Amino acid sequence: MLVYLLCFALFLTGLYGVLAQRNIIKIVIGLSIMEFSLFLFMVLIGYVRLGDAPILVNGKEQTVFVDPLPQAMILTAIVIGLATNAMLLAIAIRIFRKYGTFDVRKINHLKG
Amino acid sequence: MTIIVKTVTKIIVGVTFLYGIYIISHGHLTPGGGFAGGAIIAGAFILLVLAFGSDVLKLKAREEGSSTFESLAILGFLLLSIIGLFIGAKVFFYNYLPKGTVGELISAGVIPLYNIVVGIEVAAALITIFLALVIYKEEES
Amino acid sequence: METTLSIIIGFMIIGGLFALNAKDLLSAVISCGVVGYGLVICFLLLKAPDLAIVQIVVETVTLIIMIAVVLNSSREELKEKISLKLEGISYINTRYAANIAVVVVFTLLLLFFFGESIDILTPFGEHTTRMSTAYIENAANQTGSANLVTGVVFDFRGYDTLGEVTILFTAVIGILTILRIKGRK
Amino acid sequence: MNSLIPLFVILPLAAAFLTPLVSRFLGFFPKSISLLVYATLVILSILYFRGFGETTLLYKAGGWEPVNGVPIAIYLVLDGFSALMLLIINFIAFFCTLYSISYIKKFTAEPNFYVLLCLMVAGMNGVVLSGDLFNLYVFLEVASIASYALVAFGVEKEELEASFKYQVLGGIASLIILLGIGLVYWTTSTLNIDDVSQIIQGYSGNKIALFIQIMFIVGFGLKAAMVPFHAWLPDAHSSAPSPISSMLSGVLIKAGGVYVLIRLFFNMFSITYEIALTITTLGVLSMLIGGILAIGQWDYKRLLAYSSISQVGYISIGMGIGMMVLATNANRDIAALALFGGLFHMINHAVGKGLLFMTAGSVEYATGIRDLNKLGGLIKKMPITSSASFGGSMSISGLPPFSGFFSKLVIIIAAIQAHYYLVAFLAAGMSIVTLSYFLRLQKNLFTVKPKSEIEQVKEVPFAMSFSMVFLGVMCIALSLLIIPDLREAVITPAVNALFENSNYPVTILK
Repeated sequence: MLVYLLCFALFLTGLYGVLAQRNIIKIVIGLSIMEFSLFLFMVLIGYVRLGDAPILVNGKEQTVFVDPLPQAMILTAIVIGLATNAMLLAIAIRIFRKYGTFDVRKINHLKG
Repeated sequence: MTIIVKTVTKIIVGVTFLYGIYIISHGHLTPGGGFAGGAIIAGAFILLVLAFGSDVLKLKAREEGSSTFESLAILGFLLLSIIGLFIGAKVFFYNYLPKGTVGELISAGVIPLYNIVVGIEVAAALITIFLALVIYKEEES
Repeated sequence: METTLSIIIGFMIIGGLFALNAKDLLSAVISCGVVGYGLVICFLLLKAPDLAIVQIVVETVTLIIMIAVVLNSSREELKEKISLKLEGISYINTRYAANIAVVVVFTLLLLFFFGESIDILTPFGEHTTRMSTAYIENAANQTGSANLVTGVVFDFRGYDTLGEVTILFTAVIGILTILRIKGRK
Repeated sequence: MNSLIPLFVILPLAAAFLTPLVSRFLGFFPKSISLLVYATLVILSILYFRGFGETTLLYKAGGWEPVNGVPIAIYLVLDGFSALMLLIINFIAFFCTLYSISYIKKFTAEPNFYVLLCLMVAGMNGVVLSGDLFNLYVFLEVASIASYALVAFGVEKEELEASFKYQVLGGIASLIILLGIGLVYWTTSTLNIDDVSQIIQGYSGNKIALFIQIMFIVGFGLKAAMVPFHAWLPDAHSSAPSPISSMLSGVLIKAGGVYVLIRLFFNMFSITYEIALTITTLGVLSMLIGGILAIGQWDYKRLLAYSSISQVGYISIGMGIGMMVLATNANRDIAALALFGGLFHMINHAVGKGLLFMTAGSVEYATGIRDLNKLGGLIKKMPITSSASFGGSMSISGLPPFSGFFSKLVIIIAAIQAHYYLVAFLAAGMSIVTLSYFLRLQKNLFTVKPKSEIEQVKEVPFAMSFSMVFLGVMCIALSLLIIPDLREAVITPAVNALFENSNYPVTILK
């Protein structure tokens, strides 16, 4: 169970980054770290001790496989994460051109 | 970039491209598939841009070309899944081609086709994203 | 196995903390990349080669894009402290404190429920399958794909994959929209 | 009908994928195809009500039958509740597109606008139809990412900042939802909503079910902008182009937040009193704080955005009271009444708030001003806009001939019947507060003497005024839904689909 605890610790590290940092790039980094921890979490769930990678090889006896479903889900989630990161970076570079800074405190024109 | 980088890039890019195509076409047999292969092809292209500098290549035209490719590929994906509505069990995402023998290159029905389409889509998408960020810098400053 | 994994995740946490506290944005981005590559090793240890390949390539591309963004803009880092000094008087930074409090509350919540329900959750490595039993037993015969993950991604859950490529398409259109020079005529 | 279910996702997606290719040659293609798609989908969802009022339709994507009673692939589920949501989504989307034809001419890159709107609608339709947790997450992300890009469509300082804020909070919400889905998979090893519900009922005493529920409340509460999680909404909804604000406020926060909460808590988890109380408390808080903050706003669209928070509170109160009554095993009729009120208010708010954001867009289109202090006297210059705005405001604040009155009345009656007098009192009180800030809005917009800057103002083009007039008429016409016959046909199937004796589980495992 220690692995799961460490995985949650990674998640919280990312959450701390997103909430406490004031730099746009660091907020993006925090979100990526949260994503990483969740990918790891899902794959950890699907692991079966002494299991094989879920790929059939000719001439090999049927063995225990790890669960392929979380892997398929994470394959999807990695690409979603890439898309969100790219969108955030596009906004970030646009904000930098407009304001000349990455500091969230200095670009606070809206209140609410 | 220096001449060494350019020469090495010329050699490596071809190999990387081939590797990407290999990963895509063997997606249903070995680890990898459309996503990994497409990203590798995009990586090869990004290497090219980084080594030869962005001003040599006609980036604006390339960006439009890659986004067209992307639309075509994703339409192909949708079309492949819609064909299932008319053949066989007549459901969305039905695997309507013959399955073949497990472990051969031409097997698994539509899955290799999906892999190819997704590979093109991912490669085109990543190239477009990269180029859009590069071109943006050029025009602003 | 568990020890190796724990050590790698420990390094990932250290890398993440360093990334969040680095003075220089470039080193922050690179240490974030280190966390991503650590994830690749974890995937390999957990018998997920498909994910390892995708993650290593995607991580590289993201890293290149992030470094490009940072190099094109600024590498300056701005610190926030718990107490501010304005005109000689020191304030407590309420927003920072509130955000830290949220993180602490979330931590306690997570730990509490983890401790309460530890007997129901299956321990590491003893996962029992329910939905994926069918995938493991006869996916290869039904989909014809030797790689079970590909079989699941493109056949059993092909509809998810449609959503996924749609997200990539959306992101590309969105980025092309956001990076227009002029928004209004 | 059964084989037509995937069309709800295929058609908007196909329109979105075709547009970038075709729009280079045919300039009119994007608008016409989007209008065509939404009209078709509205007709399809009406067909469901005419033919299959009470049945649950199931579509097995890929044609995979359950193995040993365990569903192994993604199933799409269409029952009364999903059909109601589909009708609202595509109806509002149709009028937003019609409205945008004139409105969006001020912006560059018009085709991208229609593409993103189509993708957003496809994502919401996917969320509503999905019977699988991870699939739901994927389509929620499609809708969210499209909306992030649409909020930043104007690429000015404020829009970019609002979009960034929205993306960060939306990203946290998505990740927390993913954590919840991971926990569900850890506990049950399955993802199908119905299969999960059968297993998780056995764990209902255990803390893990409670924890998953908390994760989902936080995640979807962020998407629905309930009060402790509302920080992004006023910025995002007021910075977006006006038709998009209509979509975001009218539909997205409901399809992506409230719908999923209702669906999961009624059809997946076993209802507990604590969770029901939490949801009602969040609803009351949203209603109070959103309404009070709206009083202080002098920006037309920000006022409407805060009002959205308040009205989402009403919907969650209806849902929460229904859950509380079911959890305490009291009269089921009261629970049905409360849910009916909540869903009815959801429809009214979608139409009314969609209309109000459109009028805000019209005022901005004609005058270029959003500050209420600088406006005035528009009733002579823009008669259609001002009457539409009046209708929308009165419907939201709940004046008798308009539909909002009946839905709020039903919620309050249900609260009284269930003996939650405080909730009923607060709901009635907030209705007056709502009326006060909308009356101030009307006064500032239309009756005060016109300022010099806006003397040359003309009424907006036909496409914009037509959508406003149609939605304004709907604001009154929707009150017909209180008549028992119509209610039986439209809302009762949705309410029945949510109760545990519904056929939601039964059909899947056959």
